[in-house]
Amino acid sequence: MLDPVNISLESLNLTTLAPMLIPIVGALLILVMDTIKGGLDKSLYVVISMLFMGIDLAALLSASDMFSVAGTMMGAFDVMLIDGLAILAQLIIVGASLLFIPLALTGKRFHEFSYPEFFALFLFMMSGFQFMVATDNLILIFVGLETASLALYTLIALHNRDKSFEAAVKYFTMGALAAGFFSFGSMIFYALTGSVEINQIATVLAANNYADIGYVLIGTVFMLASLGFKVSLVPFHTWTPDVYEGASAAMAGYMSIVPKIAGFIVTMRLFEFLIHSHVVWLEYVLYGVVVVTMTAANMWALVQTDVKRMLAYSSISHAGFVMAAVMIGTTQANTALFLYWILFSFTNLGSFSMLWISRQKSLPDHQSSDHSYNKFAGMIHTAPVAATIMTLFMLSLAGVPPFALFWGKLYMIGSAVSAGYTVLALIMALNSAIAGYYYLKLVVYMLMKDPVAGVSGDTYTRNATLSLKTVIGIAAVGTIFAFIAINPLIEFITSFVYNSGY
Amino acid sequence: MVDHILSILIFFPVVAALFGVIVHKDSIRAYGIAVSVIEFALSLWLWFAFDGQSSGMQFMESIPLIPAFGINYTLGVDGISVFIIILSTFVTLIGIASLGEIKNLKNMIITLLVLQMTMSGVFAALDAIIFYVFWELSLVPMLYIIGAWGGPLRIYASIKFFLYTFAGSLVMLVGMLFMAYFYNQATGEWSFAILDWYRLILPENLQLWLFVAFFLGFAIKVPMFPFHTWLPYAHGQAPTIGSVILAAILLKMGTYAFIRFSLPLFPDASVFFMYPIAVIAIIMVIYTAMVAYGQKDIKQVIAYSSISHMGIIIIGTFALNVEGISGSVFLMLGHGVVAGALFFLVGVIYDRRHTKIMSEFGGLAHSMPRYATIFGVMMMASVGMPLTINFVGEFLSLLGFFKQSQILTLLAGVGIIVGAIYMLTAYKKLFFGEITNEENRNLPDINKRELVALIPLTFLAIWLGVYPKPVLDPINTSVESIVQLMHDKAQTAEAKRRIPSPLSQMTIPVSSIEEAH
Amino acid sequence: MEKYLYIALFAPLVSSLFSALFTATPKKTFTGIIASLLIFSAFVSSSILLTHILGGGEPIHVEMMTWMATGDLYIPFGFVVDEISVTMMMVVTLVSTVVHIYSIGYMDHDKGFNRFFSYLSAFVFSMMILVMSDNYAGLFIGWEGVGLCSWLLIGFWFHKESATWAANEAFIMNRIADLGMLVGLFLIYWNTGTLQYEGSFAAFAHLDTTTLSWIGIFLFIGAMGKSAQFPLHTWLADAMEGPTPVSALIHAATMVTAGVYLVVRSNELYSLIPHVGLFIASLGAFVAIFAASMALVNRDMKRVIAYSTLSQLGYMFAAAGLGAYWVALFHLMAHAFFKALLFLGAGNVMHAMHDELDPFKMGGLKKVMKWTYIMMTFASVALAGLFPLAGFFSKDTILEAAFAEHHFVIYSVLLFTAGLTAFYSFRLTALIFEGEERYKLFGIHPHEAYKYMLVAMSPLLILAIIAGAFRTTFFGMVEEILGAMEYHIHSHVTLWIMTIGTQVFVILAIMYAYKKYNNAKITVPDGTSAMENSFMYKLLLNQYYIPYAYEKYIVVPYREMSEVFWTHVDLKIVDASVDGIAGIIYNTGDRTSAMQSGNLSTMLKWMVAGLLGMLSLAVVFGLAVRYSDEILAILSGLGV
Amino acid sequence: MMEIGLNHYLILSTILFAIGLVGVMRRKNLLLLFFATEILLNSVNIAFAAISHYYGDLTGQMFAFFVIAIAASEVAVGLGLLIVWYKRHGNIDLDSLASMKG
Repeated sequence: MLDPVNISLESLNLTTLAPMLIPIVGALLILVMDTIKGGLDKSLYVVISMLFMGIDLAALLSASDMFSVAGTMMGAFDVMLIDGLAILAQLIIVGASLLFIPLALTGKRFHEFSYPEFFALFLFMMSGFQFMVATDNLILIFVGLETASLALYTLIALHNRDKSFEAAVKYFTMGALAAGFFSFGSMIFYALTGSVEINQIATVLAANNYADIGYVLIGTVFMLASLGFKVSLVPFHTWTPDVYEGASAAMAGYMSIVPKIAGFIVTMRLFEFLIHSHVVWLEYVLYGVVVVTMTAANMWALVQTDVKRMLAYSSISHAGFVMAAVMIGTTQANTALFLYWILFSFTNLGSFSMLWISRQKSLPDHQSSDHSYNKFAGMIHTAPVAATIMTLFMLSLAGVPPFALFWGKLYMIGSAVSAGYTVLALIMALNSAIAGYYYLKLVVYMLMKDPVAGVSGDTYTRNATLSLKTVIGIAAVGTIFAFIAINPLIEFITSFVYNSGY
Repeated sequence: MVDHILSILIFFPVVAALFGVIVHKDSIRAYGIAVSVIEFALSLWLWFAFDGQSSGMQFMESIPLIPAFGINYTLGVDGISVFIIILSTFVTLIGIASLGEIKNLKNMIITLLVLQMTMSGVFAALDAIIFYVFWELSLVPMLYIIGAWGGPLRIYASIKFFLYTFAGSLVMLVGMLFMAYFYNQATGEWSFAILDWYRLILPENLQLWLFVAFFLGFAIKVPMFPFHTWLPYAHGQAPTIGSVILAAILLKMGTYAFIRFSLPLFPDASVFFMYPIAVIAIIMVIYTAMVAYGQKDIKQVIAYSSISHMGIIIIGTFALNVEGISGSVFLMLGHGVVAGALFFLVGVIYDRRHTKIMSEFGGLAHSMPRYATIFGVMMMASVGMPLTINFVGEFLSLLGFFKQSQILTLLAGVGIIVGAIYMLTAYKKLFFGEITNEENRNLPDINKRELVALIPLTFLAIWLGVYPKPVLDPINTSVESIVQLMHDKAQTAEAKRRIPSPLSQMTIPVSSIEEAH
Repeated sequence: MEKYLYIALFAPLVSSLFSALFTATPKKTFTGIIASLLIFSAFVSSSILLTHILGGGEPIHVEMMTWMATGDLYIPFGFVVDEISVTMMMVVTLVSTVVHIYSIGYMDHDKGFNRFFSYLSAFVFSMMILVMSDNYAGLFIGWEGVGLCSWLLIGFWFHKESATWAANEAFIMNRIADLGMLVGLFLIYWNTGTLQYEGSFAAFAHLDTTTLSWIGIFLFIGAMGKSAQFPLHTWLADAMEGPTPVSALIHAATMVTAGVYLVVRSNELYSLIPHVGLFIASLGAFVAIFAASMALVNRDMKRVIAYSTLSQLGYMFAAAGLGAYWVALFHLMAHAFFKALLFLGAGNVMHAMHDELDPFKMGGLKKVMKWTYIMMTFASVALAGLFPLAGFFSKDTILEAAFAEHHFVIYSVLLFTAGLTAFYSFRLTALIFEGEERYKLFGIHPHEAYKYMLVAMSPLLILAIIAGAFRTTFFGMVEEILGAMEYHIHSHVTLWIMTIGTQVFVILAIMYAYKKYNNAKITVPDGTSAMENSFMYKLLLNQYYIPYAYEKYIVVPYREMSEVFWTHVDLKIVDASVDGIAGIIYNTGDRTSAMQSGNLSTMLKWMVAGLLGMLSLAVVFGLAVRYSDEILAILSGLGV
Repeated sequence: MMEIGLNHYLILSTILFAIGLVGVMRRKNLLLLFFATEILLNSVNIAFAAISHYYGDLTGQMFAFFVIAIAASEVAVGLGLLIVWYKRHGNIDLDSLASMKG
């Protein structure tokens, strides 16, 4: 007879699991409610989702309290790893989701929101991302990643347009390939070290002094390819513009933030120990990838005719920018990564929401695509407030002070300078200048062109409701008054990042 | 309240602009004038409360903004910045007061008030990042002014203006971050405070690199050859008010920044780069004057003349002695008044004829004698006639640089010749001769609203030319302390020699020889 | 006394501003009268100051207020009335009073009557600043101020293309010289620490000669422009486009002599650098003969007088360059009187002839214009330097000085020029006043000028006649400040021979001129006579082709270069490279965006390609690490 | 008779992975493309199982199980999308998925 396995509940440390479990509970609840009584209004599900996110947030905050007292926690057979990165990333994930969900309460009716499954899937996806960031076990990362991704594919497809299906299929196929890369990469590390836990891998590799550097590199390549796909680094970015275009604007905004932060956390966990162990190859390759991602994506964004595609390319470029932090790998750089991403999420969600509220059912003659630039011509005359807010978001994205993203860029470039990457800092600065052009192009259309005859102001706000306006308002306020929050943010993030050993 | 006068000066216009959104568009002009009068009065109060004898920063305010990264909201003015602030409020006031009937007047006035904030902010900021914030932010209203009210090429011009400056200043931002990093290395603290940076002595090769980084940002703003090509487009396309403020204030940000940052932070690099920059400045002076001569559009003439004058300002700045730097600061004011007025004047005929091509005119002195007179006065001020404001600055700038290089000064001095050539030729084309184009015969002479702008500028141009002392004295006091700082910080013997200490007695050969006798 | 100083200085300013009030209104005679009265009051004040100085009074020095002060530089608005400046003040205020009154008549029918007086008085004010300033910077204010007024007045009839062109030419030419002057100022400041006359003069003594020479040269370049010395002389003849009273006041009596004043004022500098002085003298002598030669054939009455002015300025520089500063100043004064008279007379003629300037189209005017005839003849005699008129005393002294200093070349040139002067002066009077009444062919009915204009001219007439008598007084006054150099030829015989010889030479020239031009056969030249087709005649008439050369080799290339700079360099190189960089970035984006073909298969291939690319890099790197020792060995074998 | 060692499994896995990659790149039919991705994932499973056995550690096999599970759910989602696409367009050709580009 086998001995009964005795594991005390404390050692499982289930509190570490709480933040991930809460959305799952919420999702299940929604599904159950729908089975009991179908045809409930979407607002109910929105509120329920928000409720659970609120609880999730509370759980995270208590976890962060515990972290600041006790430091890094392990749990659930040491699979869960709640350190500063995990908490910060989860905060961003939950925060962005909180801003996203109210966007479902549109003025017009949209297919996807009438399904309760949408909200359930959304909550599953959240939980998947939360798992992904809160572990250093490659298996769990893989599982979290795929849970989230599969839900995401479905969410995109639920938008129920031809383009959304196309986007979902493309994303799905490439995602499957990336999953293959990830598992292959994990396999190599497992083969080399006999472990799938990142800190174990690091220990073993350090112990044998990177004897099999060639294989380490090959494993790294597969990991980089897979994670590069997730955070859309060139040349693994090709899905991004198409998927963003196909998905609803709100979903695109969400996708530009949450999946990527999850991806960045994994890259930080996996690559920074390699870089710190002087795997210079990785540093060079990352350097190259970062520069190419920033620059090339910027150049492609220049030539776009559709604002949404432009924003897609721009978020690729931003991802490249942030990836630089991973490469630099200092505490300041990692802090900058989080700071940047928090500020970016406000601004980018805001600008995608602006597109979202101007979503049209049919395409007028003068537009070549749903969000083509000329749709916004002369917006200042017909919808001055909306135009001003959109201008604000564009300026912030371009890095014009004192708006939110400027501070992120400042700190990011500052961290590059402090770590001795002066050339990289210059490249980042110049790329910001190039990026100025395409953001400005929208500003130019809005402020300086004459409106197309017969276009009235409500073109831009026909989808707006109070909740959408609130989200945009929060984003706008966050963008303008970011400078107040920078200092507490930096201090908060730095302590978390530093105490996690990054 | 006087302790916070700078913050009030900065944020009053923008708060007023926000409230301006509520004001009905028929009354917005009165509102704009009222706000700018108050703003101007506040700036006069600043002058009144300013102690011209003190060389340090005054009305300092400091609020921690991002202490974790050493960024504080620090303000303060000295003799160098205080007058540019006053000039900016003044130009905004007369600019708003003289605004013609344009479309979207309300947007224009709100934009101008926002622009006013950024202008006060740049010159009052004593923290590099705060400086940078206002510096960049000033681009936005200007972009809107050029792009929304400009000529046919307005969009090209405004984007070019924005991106060019933006690119340059981002490089400058990297420089600032490096500076802060170096400060951090040296002291263990993060700080972007300019006054803290002043205390740093940087190794010479580091100075060179940082100088170049800052230089790019400033040079594009000034604009210096060969980074100047955005300016003719911006001026050519901008509406009158845009050109006026651009020429009068925004360009001064670059030259001001040279004095505030480059010189005291990098004295050795300043000496190292003195000759190359002087050569660039000379190219600006002569080459752009010649280009101005080749123009067909009167506004382009004035635009290129601005570049030419900025060359003299740069020369004065890099004289690295009290005479030259004081002169260049004064010339900033002078050029602000004069170029501003000239752009106003061009606007006057543009309003009447909707063309700026000189060959369309001729003989305007017959139909618009008063206009011709004011134009004449301003033209003479522009070519540096003594007893006008520009002469003081040009004279001192060139005088200062003469100490550093006689040949180069001689070349820069050619500016007074070529300047006269394009200006007189343009004046002749516009005003002299018989009226050839019948449309010009019955043009109404300058009207009251336009006089509101031009009379004060004319008065200033002459008053400060005859009696510059009230302005020159405080400038001199502050410049002396900067030069002293540079002298103390200079490391190489060359730099020590090139930057004379203003506090030690000037060595006049007379005294030394008499003692020897 | 200071009060008179201020009256002398500011009365013209008040006058100018007062007249300026009425510029926009139609002609008001009282502006002219009040302006004249105010200038007259300046004249009276100057006279009082003169008597003060003559009476052995201390020079008056006032410092009104600070102008510029920064660093070690301190420039006040300071004014000094000493022997030199009071002389200039007298000349300036006297001639300008006369010209003001004269102009009331001359500008009678002009629309811009009030404007004219405003400009004219402004000129007087600038000139007063120029001569009264106690420092170089103040002098420079006046220097530029007179340039500005000269621009305004030459271009007074701004509807005329030629007038405005001439105005611009004058201004720009002067600017070229002003740059030299400015550099001179800078040199003075950085070498002596001050721009005050007193301080800098005191310091000059301790400076090395090279520095002093440079200062002297640059200051003189300034003087060359204002006094229209070769090669900056072309503007003066063109400046005759202005109204004739302007020519009389600015381009004969006062402004153009500012250069001489500068050299005289800086005598302490120039006396230290005689080699520069010699150059000045030589250039002066050259200009004297050069200008006189052009006057010989010119067919424009005013231009002839202008060349004569130029020639006389050459005399002054010759004197000043040789160290005879007081002689230069004396000739300046005497010349102001008779040259202004000559111009004003020419103005009368022009009025009478309806602005006709060609003396060949006149003739026989003495019958209708008796007083003008008398005045112009006396002025010409004075100009020719016949005893006992003013010109004799001043010009003869210059010749004596040249002789006494043993500069015989200069002396002979100047002597020869004296003959030329006599010739062209009387060529002019003969053509205008004597002979047939050729004007009748052109249907002109000449008339004498207003009485009061003639009365106004009379002081000049008197002074042109008697000014020579002041020679000793003048010498007594200025000897202390300008050096007590009384030039005496050692042998009395030589002196007499020289004097009489000169007189005879001059008289012969006059007689030749009368013989040639006072006869009935004179007709309006039509370009057919042998003389007109001779090389020399053409050369002289075309002013040695210098204006053409300037036009062709300076003005046109400058214009073309400007055009090229703009259209090719600025637009096609500088701007195009900026746009080109932007274009490259944009086009790269445009071309490479094709990689986003939208085809899923391609996208997957890109992913795999990225993977394989990095894999190969990894393999290369891995191999390189594994075989690093071998690679290093090979590399060192290759000598890297 | 050759002894079958770990390396052989790894090589087999790699070969299968390469085949999968080629399939992913070459296939124009969406369904076949999905098969290729399945090959990719399953090639890794072989390696995981082998390595797990080699180390005597169950983690690798656990990973393999998870991969299988994920592959299964992927197929579910993928086929769902594929069916919708087929309903709308009547084909499952990769080249028809190109309405967005640039």
